[in-house]
Amino acid sequence: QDVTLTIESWRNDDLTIWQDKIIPAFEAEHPGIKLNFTPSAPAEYNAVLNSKLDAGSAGDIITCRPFDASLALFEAGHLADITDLEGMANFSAVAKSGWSTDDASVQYCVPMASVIHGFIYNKDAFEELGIEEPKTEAEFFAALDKIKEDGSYIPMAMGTNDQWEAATMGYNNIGPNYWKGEEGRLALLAGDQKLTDEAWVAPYRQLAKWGAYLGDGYEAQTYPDSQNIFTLGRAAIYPTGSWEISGFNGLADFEMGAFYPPVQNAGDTCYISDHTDIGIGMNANTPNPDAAKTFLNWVGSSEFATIFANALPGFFPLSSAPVELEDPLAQEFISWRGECESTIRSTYQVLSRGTPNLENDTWNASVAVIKGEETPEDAGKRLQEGLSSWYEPQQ
Amino acid sequence: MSDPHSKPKIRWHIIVFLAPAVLVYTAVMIYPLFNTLRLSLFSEVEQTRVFVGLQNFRTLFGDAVWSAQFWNALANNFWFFLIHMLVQNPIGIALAAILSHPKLRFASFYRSAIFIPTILSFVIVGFAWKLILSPIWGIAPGMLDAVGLKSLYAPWLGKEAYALTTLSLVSVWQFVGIPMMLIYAALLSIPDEILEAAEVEGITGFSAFWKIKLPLILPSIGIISILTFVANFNAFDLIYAAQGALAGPDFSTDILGTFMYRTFFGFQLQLGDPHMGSTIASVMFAIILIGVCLYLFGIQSRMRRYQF
Amino acid sequence: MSVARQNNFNTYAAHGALILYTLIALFPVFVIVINSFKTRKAIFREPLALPNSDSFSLIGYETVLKQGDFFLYFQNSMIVTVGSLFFILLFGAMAAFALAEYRFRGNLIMGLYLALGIMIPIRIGTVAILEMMVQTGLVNTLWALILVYTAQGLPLAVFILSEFMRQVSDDLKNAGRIDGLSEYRIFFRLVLPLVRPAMATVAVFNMIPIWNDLWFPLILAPAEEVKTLTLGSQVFIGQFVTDWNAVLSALSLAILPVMALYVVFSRQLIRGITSGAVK
Amino acid sequence: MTALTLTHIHKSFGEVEVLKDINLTVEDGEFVVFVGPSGCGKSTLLRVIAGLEDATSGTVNIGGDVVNNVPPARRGIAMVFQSYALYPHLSVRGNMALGLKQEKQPKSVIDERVEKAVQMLDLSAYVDRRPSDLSGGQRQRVAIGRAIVRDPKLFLFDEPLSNLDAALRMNTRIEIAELHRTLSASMIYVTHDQTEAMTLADKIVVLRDGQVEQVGSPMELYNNPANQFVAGFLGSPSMNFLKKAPLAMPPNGALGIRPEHLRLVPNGRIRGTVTHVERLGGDTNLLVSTDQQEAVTVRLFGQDSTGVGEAVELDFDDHIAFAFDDKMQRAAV
Amino acid sequence: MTALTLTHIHKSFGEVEVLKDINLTVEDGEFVVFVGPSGCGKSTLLRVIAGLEDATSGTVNIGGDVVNNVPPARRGIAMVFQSYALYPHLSVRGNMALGLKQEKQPKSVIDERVEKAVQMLDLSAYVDRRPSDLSGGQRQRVAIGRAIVRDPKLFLFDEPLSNLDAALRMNTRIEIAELHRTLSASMIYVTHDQTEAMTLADKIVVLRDGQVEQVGSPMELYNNPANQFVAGFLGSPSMNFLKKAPLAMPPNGALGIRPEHLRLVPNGRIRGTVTHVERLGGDTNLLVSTDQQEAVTVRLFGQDSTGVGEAVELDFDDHIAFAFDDKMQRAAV
Ligand SMILES: Nc1ncnc2c1ncn2[C@@H]1O[C@H](COP(=O)(O)OP(=O)(O)OP(=O)(O)O)[C@@H](O)[C@H]1O
Ligand SMILES: Nc1ncnc2c1ncn2[C@@H]1O[C@H](COP(=O)(O)OP(=O)(O)OP(=O)(O)O)[C@@H](O)[C@H]1O
Ligand SMILES: [Mg+2]
Ligand SMILES: [Mg+2]
Repeated sequence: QDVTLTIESWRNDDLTIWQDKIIPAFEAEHPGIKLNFTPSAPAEYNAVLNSKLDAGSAGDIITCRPFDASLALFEAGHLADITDLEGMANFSAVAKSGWSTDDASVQYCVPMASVIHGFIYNKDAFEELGIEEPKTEAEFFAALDKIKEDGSYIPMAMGTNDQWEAATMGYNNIGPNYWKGEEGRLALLAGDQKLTDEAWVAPYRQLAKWGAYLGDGYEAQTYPDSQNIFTLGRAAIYPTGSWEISGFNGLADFEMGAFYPPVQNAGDTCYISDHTDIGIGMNANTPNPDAAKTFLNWVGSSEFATIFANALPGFFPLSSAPVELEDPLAQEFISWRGECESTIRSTYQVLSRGTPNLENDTWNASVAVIKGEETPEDAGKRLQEGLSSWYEPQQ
Repeated sequence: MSDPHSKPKIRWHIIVFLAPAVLVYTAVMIYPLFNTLRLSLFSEVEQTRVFVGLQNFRTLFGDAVWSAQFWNALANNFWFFLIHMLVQNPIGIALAAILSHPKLRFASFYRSAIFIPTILSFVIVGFAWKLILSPIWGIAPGMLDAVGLKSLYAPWLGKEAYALTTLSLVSVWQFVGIPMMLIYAALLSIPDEILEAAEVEGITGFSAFWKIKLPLILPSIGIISILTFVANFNAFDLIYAAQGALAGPDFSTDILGTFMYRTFFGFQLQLGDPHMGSTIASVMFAIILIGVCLYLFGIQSRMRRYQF
Repeated sequence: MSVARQNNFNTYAAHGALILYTLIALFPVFVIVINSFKTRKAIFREPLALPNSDSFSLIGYETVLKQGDFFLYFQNSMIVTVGSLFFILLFGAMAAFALAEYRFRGNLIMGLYLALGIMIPIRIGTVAILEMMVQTGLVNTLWALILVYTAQGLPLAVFILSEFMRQVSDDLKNAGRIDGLSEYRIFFRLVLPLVRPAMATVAVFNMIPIWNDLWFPLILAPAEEVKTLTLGSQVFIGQFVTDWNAVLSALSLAILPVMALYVVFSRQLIRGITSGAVK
Repeated sequence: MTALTLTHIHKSFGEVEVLKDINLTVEDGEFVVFVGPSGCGKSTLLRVIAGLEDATSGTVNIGGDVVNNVPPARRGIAMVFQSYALYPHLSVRGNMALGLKQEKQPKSVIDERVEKAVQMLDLSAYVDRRPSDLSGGQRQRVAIGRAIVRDPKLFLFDEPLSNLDAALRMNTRIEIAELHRTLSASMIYVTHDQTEAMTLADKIVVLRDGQVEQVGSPMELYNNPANQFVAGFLGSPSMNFLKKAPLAMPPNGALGIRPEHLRLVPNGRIRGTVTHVERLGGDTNLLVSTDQQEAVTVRLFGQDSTGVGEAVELDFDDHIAFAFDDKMQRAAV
Repeated sequence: MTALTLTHIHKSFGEVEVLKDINLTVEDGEFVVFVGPSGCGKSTLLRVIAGLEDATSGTVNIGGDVVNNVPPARRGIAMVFQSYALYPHLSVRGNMALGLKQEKQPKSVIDERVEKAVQMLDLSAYVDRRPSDLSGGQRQRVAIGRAIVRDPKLFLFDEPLSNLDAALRMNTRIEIAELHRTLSASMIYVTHDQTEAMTLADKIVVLRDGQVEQVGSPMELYNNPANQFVAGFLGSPSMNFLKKAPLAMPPNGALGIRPEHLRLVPNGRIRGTVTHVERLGGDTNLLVSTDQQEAVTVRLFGQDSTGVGEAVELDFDDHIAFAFDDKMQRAAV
């Protein structure tokens, strides 16, 4: 008797990859277990999943958002404790941090992938204009100025309509260089630093300068608009994350390169956001716990890591097992792990638990700063006020 | 009305006629709704649900963060409603007035075409208008350019000052067919003889509209207004489809529906809070109920329905 | 055309205004449909141009049709929409008849109770609905959707239909009673056929939100074999958000069936509306 | 045997008492007409008899059985409605046959009865048409046919002719009278057209405000009305009531004289001036304003040359004038 | 001066020719009534005069001016509709004043004219009521008032009384006649009630199938109809037409005898049996089936005791019988 495991996910972009590569590979190895990948749109995933879990109709396997969203599910008893899963041994503590309880004692999702932030650029354009990959802030803005002056390319493709672009690809992309990655993030968590500190306001100050380099009407530009502008070759630089790689490879007919967020001064240590983004766990109420565990163990294996990483260049496996990547752009991104210090997005762990929600506020503040509607200082102050209103270590 | 049997007998057929609708409606709509609204009196503390009375309402109105969002959404919602009242309904009435002209040719074609946006889904409408208004794709700026008004163009959906108005107008575009149809029906029900009597007295064209037709369709306009009110204060989909659950930019398009949705189901890193969510839902329900009652007892009862 | 009565200028003005508004109404649909037949480059270069031999491309449709089983989705949507409409009309008409025809204690209260649903979005009851569907084992069946849509459509249906039912001649019903027809036969054989236009009105007004709904299919029936067309195309929109060929094709494919259904019903709709229901 | 007996029928709609203590007997084969002003309860009474409304109190006895709790279909009645109330989706034949099918009559019986009614009403050319394809008069005949096939003990008609035009109305009136003679069934007929009432009825029941004012044969009511209401209600042009009559009268009473009983005579007791003349060809009505400032109508047979403004003198035979007292009841002259 | 002259009026709706070459003159102050069977084009003709329809060809001349291209409001006419067509949202006063306001008359003129009409029609108690709060007869008076205030050269009435009940109809009929006398304006009145036609008209225009059959004063038409159609159309009960008459007649012709001209006499030339008796109180109609199997109606004044089934003998004066030839035209007896 076959059991069928249903997988809940927001990764509807990955539907074909699951159907064509991952599922056949698993099913070939584990006869008797069938997989059914049922993604929903990212924006609705949380609402849909919560409803289904509350009602008991959710699938056996659940793709986990990092940190609080999943923690809440675990605490509500929806995600099974899988601390003892053998495959768990393949992951580092940092990798696991996205899906363990605050005291790290219990693990409820297998880390699956992380994404690295950075900037993708149009190599042809850079060559045409004679620009080098910028290493420092100054070079970065010099490059932008040059592109702007030339006028044949929009310097940077980003819009503020969807809001999260500004926060995720802007603030959290360049921010770690200022708050020194994990050091600053943990200090903020502990209440030792405040969002009004220079380390946290400085990235806003950078963002405030970006507005001038974005395309006309960027205020109404959506994320897909940005993607299209860049892949149609109309923009030179695209602040982004590694997850775009697989999509862009098919769309862009020019060569792409990538650079990590420029540091303040030459020689500074660079910090990158290597964000634990996707985990995968087990519905506590699944009728097929054994099959589910079998599957999760397989997700922890290096075999899965290889399939996944190459099927989706840009989603980097978190397992400690070494993985050979074929895509040059993906190789570029992952190579930064050696050069720079890694951290995760500052707002994801713990800080977005209360009301007002720091993540939402950060979106909002990043947009406001880019548009020049709020000064970086005011933004910092507003966020700090919001955070301290409910987060005890900051009070 | 007619009871062929004797008084004390139970009229089973009434029960049979009502039962399916009442059962389905109660089980699948009313029970879940009230079950949900009930949540507004509870809160979750340490993974358990505890009764907190009106505490959630106090939070909603008392807590600065919550109340600011609430009043913002409410104010936006009123603006949304106002635009519908000021733009959608007059346009609907005007179109209906033109269409109801007895000798107009192609009337049925116009009628069907104008109703088409109403049958489209929010996903399509939101997406299509985002594309058209997008500065990137350039249809709207291009068209304005063609008539020499390029300077009027702005990335409306991205500007706080315009976004809500723009979306309201998109919504107007989508739904203008409904008031048009209802008014059209009302206009057709005005007897020809009354209009001819007016014509003999020299009341034609615009004065016929102002002096005869409009007063006679006032009750229909009243009903349309209240339907618009209910629909607008329940609205959610279009804003969500066009601007996402955060109703950007900077919550400038946030209306009660999106606020409730975001709170109830959570969003991105924000966790869903069914208790606060149903608190907002309860308030929405109250607002709509008050509006409907005001209409029913304040306006409807004073308005005459004319029997022709 | 009447000389003494009609003013040509007015006629032209009327047509002018209507044509203008018709263009506004159809423009977005037009833009989506024409661009779905163009290459990606052409979509961006000349969004308003009709596809020509150069820019014509069906790549979007190929992508969309290759993915997912659009025919199945369409069939599911059809079943759900038609099924829900059937129950809305049947149950709604029955209840409306009871309210319009019989005087009994609680008639008014019952009418108000049934109208309550017009005022609250059913969506906030999602969790409770889902729980119920889980308990009854209806999740991931089309029945779950049909039930929800039926409940959702009933209030307005009862409201509109009871207005109409009041207009059906008492004499006719009484003639039936004297001929020995049961109340049920009177309802089904005499009254229902006479309110057919009203039923069409209710059908159109309910059909649109049901066909276009995304939320309940997502929550109650997301499984592949019961996916509706709207949900199916939404997944595409998410999946190909950068692939505008596919997105526009998916949108076009989602628009066309509703338009077809609308054309089928529109005549009845007009008759229903203009026979004076919602005066 | 009596076809119908109503005993102490009361009917209220909520607070409003629409029928007040109605007692009435209809004999077998009798043609009874209910007349009365609009809203007096004629239709309601008919519906109570049919079982379409329940009486608030009182008993309805049809053909010897109390039928208060019997549904309309089993009361042995048939009803013809003002609006015809034909089933729009059925052919003429289907309309007639439905009630019989419902009673589970064998097909042969149904066919035979329908055929007979079709013959009787001269509808054979139309049996397969829908009601919407028939003229008003034809529809009315179908409605009557639908009643006939049920072979009822009692026919109930509610203003069956009021939707027909004048000429058709007269023909159909005569047809109904013939039908009554042929079928010799009991019939109750509601109308507010007094020509119909006078010409059809064996017995007229005059209702006012839910009460029976008088019951009797047409000529009885015409020649001997019980009160001023009945006197004024029947007859066209209606009876003249003089407050200031040339006769001894009850205080505050009125003297009733039918227009056709006034004669133009020299030295008549009533003097006046003609204010209006209506020449109908076959007869002529003079409106006369008396010297006492009362308006009276004089009906003259044939054509008359009296013109407006002429002074006339009128007289009448005392024995055909009616006196009414201040309570509008008949009084001795 | 003539109030209205119609010359060669034709009117077609698409293929259907509804009015065929109508020529007609209405003199100043004349009361003209259009009668004819339903669908003969009466309303259409009235609407052509009003300017609510355009004639396909022909000229409409009102008060000396050709008004074919003049909008209704400036033709100097006023129209009263069958359904009254009052503005439901306006009070009685508002209904009357609206047309004047539209003409931008000064307020004092409006008030004065409305006041006068209100007085004339005895509506003062109701000026502030809405039409829905008025009875049928009052509504009709308001509709007339609305016409009066416009002070038109020509009043047009389209079946203004057909929605009223019998008693009210008679009263309002008389009121309209008085109004005509008072205002001495020209009036055109459409009806299919021949009593109205006979009593109101100075001149009756009988229409059939869009053509004028005869024009003349009521008594002219009654006593001297041009053809069988007019003869049969006027008079109630309508004229008897005998194919087998006891007189020399045109081949295939008919002899027309009015019911009131038939007398019950011994040894009458027509023998028959009474098949039905209608006793109306003031007069009695006998339906007689002659020995030649023709049905004739006999109208007797007063009450008569002849019963159904009795054999009767009838006779008439030859000089008041009409002969019609096979084309239904009058012929010499
Ligand atoms: N269903 C009802 N509910 C309340 N009142 C009613 C109802 N039916 C009739 N009535 C009232 O009862 C009274 C008598 O009505 P009914 O229809 O019997 O009058 P009618 O004599 O038939 O009048 P008409 O000649 O106008 O037909 C009227 O005042 C009417 O308003
Ligand atoms: N707008 C129209 N379009 C087509 N045919 C019409 C129109 N108006 C009237 N007719 C036709 O013209 C003919 C005359 O109609 P009209 O209304 O003048 O008759 P009428 O004499 O007033 O009848 P009634 O006594 O029934 O009112 C009818 O056959 C009618 O069907
Ligand atoms: Mg009645
Ligand atoms: Mg007419």
